[in-house]
Amino acid sequence: MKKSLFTVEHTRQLTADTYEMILSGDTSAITAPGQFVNLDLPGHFLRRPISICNWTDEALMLLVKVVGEGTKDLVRSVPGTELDVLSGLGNGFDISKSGAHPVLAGGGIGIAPLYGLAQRMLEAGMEPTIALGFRTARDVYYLDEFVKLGCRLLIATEDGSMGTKGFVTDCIKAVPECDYVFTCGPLPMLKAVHSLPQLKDGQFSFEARMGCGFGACMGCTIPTTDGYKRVCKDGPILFKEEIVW
Amino acid sequence: MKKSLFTVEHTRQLTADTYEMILSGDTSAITAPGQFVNLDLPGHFLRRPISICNWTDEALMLLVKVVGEGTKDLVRSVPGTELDVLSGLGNGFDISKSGAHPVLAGGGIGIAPLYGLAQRMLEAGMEPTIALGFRTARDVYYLDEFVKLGCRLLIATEDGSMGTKGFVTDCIKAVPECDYVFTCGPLPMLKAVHSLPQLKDGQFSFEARMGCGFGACMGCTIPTTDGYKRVCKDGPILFKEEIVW
Amino acid sequence: MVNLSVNLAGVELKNPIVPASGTFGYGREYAELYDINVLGSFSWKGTTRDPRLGNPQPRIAEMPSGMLNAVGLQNPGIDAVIANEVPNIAKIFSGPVIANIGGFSIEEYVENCRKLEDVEQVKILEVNISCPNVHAGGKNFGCDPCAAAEITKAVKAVTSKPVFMKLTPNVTDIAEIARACEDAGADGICLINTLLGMRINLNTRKPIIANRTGGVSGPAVFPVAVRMVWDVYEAVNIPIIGCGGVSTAEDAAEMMLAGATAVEVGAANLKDPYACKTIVENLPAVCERLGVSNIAELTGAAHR
Amino acid sequence: MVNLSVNLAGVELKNPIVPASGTFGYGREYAELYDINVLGSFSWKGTTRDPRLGNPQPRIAEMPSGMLNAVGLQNPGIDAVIANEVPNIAKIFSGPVIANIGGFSIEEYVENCRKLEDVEQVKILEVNISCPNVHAGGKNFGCDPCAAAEITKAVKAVTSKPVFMKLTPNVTDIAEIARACEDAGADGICLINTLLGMRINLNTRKPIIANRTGGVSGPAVFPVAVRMVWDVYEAVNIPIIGCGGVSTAEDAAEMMLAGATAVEVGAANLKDPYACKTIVENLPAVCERLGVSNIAELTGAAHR
Repeated sequence: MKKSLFTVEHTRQLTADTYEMILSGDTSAITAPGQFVNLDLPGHFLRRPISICNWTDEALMLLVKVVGEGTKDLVRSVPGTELDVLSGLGNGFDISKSGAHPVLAGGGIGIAPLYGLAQRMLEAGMEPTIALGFRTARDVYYLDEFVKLGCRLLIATEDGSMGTKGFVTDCIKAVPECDYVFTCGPLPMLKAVHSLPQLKDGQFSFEARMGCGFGACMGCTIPTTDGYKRVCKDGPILFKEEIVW
Repeated sequence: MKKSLFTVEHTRQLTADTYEMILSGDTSAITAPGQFVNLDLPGHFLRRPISICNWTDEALMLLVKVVGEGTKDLVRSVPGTELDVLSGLGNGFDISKSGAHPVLAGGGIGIAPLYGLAQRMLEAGMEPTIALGFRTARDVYYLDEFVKLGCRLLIATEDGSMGTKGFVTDCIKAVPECDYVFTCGPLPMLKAVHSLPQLKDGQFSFEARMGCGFGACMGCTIPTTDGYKRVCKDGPILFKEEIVW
Repeated sequence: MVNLSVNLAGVELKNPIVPASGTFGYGREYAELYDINVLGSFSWKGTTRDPRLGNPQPRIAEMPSGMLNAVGLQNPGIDAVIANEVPNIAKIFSGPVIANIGGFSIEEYVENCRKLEDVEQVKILEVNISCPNVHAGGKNFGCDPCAAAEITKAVKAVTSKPVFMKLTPNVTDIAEIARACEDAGADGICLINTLLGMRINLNTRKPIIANRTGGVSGPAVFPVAVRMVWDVYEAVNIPIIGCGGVSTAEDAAEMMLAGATAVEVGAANLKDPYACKTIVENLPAVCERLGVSNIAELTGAAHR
Repeated sequence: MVNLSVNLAGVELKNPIVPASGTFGYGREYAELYDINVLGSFSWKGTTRDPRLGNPQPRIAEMPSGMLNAVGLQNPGIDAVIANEVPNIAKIFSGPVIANIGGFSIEEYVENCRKLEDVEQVKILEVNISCPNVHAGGKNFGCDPCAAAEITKAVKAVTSKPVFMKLTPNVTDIAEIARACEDAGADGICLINTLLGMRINLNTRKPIIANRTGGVSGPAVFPVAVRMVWDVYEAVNIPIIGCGGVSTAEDAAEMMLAGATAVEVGAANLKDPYACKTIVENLPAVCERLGVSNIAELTGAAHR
């Protein structure tokens, strides 16, 4: 983990409530996709944990969903704004654990970390299939970016306005050979993915209300088959067999 | 009183801790020199009351002394910053009450309201004498501006590094014909001026820690010969005979 | 169309927003800024039998997300208020007025309430048994269930108006005090008064406020107020006026979910004189977001 | 050259800055970030006899200038702490350690303290008799002078280490509780623990925190903490560890002026993991500004 200043370089609105933000700064503490950053926002006491979508040596890319005053202020911060950031938090995904053909399943804002994950898998010669779930076509974002990655892409919308009608799990069912998943999204989605009989194993990214984000306050601990774990420090990624619903 | 947004146009450092700020906005609520504005500063719960140095229909000029975090943030606010301002607070000076030759006596940041006051007196055909007191020559500011007004100017510094060695009261003593004073400055100075035997009457500007600035909370009331008065609403200007030390 | 009206012990308020005592004077300063008839009611400045000059300066200090005050119940006294303020209130506000009453003895509380019996506009008596910022330094009637009950009984005996007891939060068990007031006949409870606090000037090495301690108010106390309103709602069956750190319509809704029937807004008025007006204007949108057509449905909803 | 050292009941601290229990774990996470030997001491996470899983999620809520938490004393239990954490602490911190002890019965407090008797690094026992965020919901030993005294006596009987009683602020008269602890033999007082608060989620209409109530901490509680430290300093002659909302070296100095000998820093560590290090680095400049060459001179100076 590193505490340093990042500068807002660019903000782009993707949907009614979703934004892409690029911040420049020292990303050396980031070691794996699926990690998150914790942003100190003026006027808000607690930092805001945001999953890392992608990063380079000098820049950080975030996908931010506006859920409250904090995230609203964040996406409104003008280019040049300096933010105090704790970077490289959490364990992140471990791409060495899956075969060459995992499915990356994301729902809503949960697709953010899958983008950087997919890119690194491709660099590692893997061939991930990407399954993304949204409520409706209006909520769909980052499709072009995922398409550009060039891997197989499956889309599900709850109302069928784009791709498969239903949930991201319905896409995965359509890929019977898939037995390993990397997934991030709302809890009901994680549960549904977890219960897919075809899965041998997988890595699941969890969310929690956090006090500190670096393992000190025990604010975000949850029970696992391996005892209580801190979502912020021992997670946010848990392996299939650890998870207790 | 009016609540409206003002925009910081320009900030100029005058001494180690004193700044000139020009804000653009609706000044229609300002009716007299000696009134003040109450500024809402992000990150500070209470507004910051600042005496009005001068104003036009579209702009407000303030002289700000940095005394704490609030005023520090204020002088640091970059041009373009919008501030929520309560304008036209307090009674202000009444120039109809004095003869044509009053002395305007200011100490430290207390000279701020005297500038706008002097200008209006000159417009009204009066011939004020201005007496300014500082600790040392290094603390002196706004001399050129007062000189440009073209009225008689007396300076006192406690260490004698400029003008009369001593206090602003020593300047006034040097003007035996003066029997009416408009004054603003630290309490000891106001007391000293108040006790000058040559004074028939005068108007004294007071400071206080304020809750609201518009007379609602009774946070700043002080005893006077005319009962308790609110510095923010019944003041900040009190007449000589009202004052209880 | 959302119905914002609420009922406080038989008194109908057009909406639940009430400026809190001590932040609204007797309405004069705010009536110069906007038509205060948009308010559900207002609670006038704590009034005692005799005129009080209040505490020496300074009376105000700042803190993160809040302020401290030790005004010391400065007021012209009940007779002057009835003679000079009540006629003016008649000109600026046509709704029900809440009369906040202070006192330093049971006799004084009784006398003040009796004098208000024939004042038409006063529809509710808010009996302040807390005042952590007066010289008692927080030790007061409001800290003892028996004393709180005694005042309640005594006041109820001399008035036909609904009596709301305003409680101090500086106690171990505020629900116990509220129960004692209810058992003694109180028509409602108002909470919280300010938390007792202190700031010290590093340069002078002395407390900033001349009275040494002051009452803490503002957003900083909001979660403490919500918790105490929740506790009192669980303990009593009479209506609650929730007070403490409310700055927005969302805060007001949260206070109502905790158990408040009406909501007092205090320190927010001092930072923004239009705060109450803005909250009233924003309430319908908040109700629609929460899916209620009748704001009264929010009261205590978090308990169900 | 400013002397920052202070003395807590015979235990020398190189400076008065101590991370507060529950915000610093057992030091591991912070030792990864900086050499925690810059600290005067640290108070480890509240430890009970048996391992505790703590409260269900969510445990955290936000508020203006502060936060609420209801972790529920999650900890591995005293035996595991002695077996696994103490040896690690030996590697990362060479100064005196403050052991924060929780308990749900006098016997448990006694047993925990007895087990620590032979732990070299533990120089002070901080007996937490408050914990407003555990299921007791604020009602606890710390609210009753007799119970507080009883625990103090029982613990003192089984330990040779200085015993500091950590008090809850959710009481009518904290000075009375402090006096009871002093009379029962306490070597010092630590205050304040968190204020009991609640936030409600407007959309779900339920308390945000699963435990319903949580402990309020952060800058929002600072003036309440300063006032209570002031009151306790007036009431007792044993040293005080001041705690509550301290975020800067200036805050620490203010807490000392109110009567604190040492200062615990809590929520600030969670917002900025380097908060304590920064405060220690800034203390000499603050002392010079206040004209003291010996920081201990600040303790209680506002009373003189």
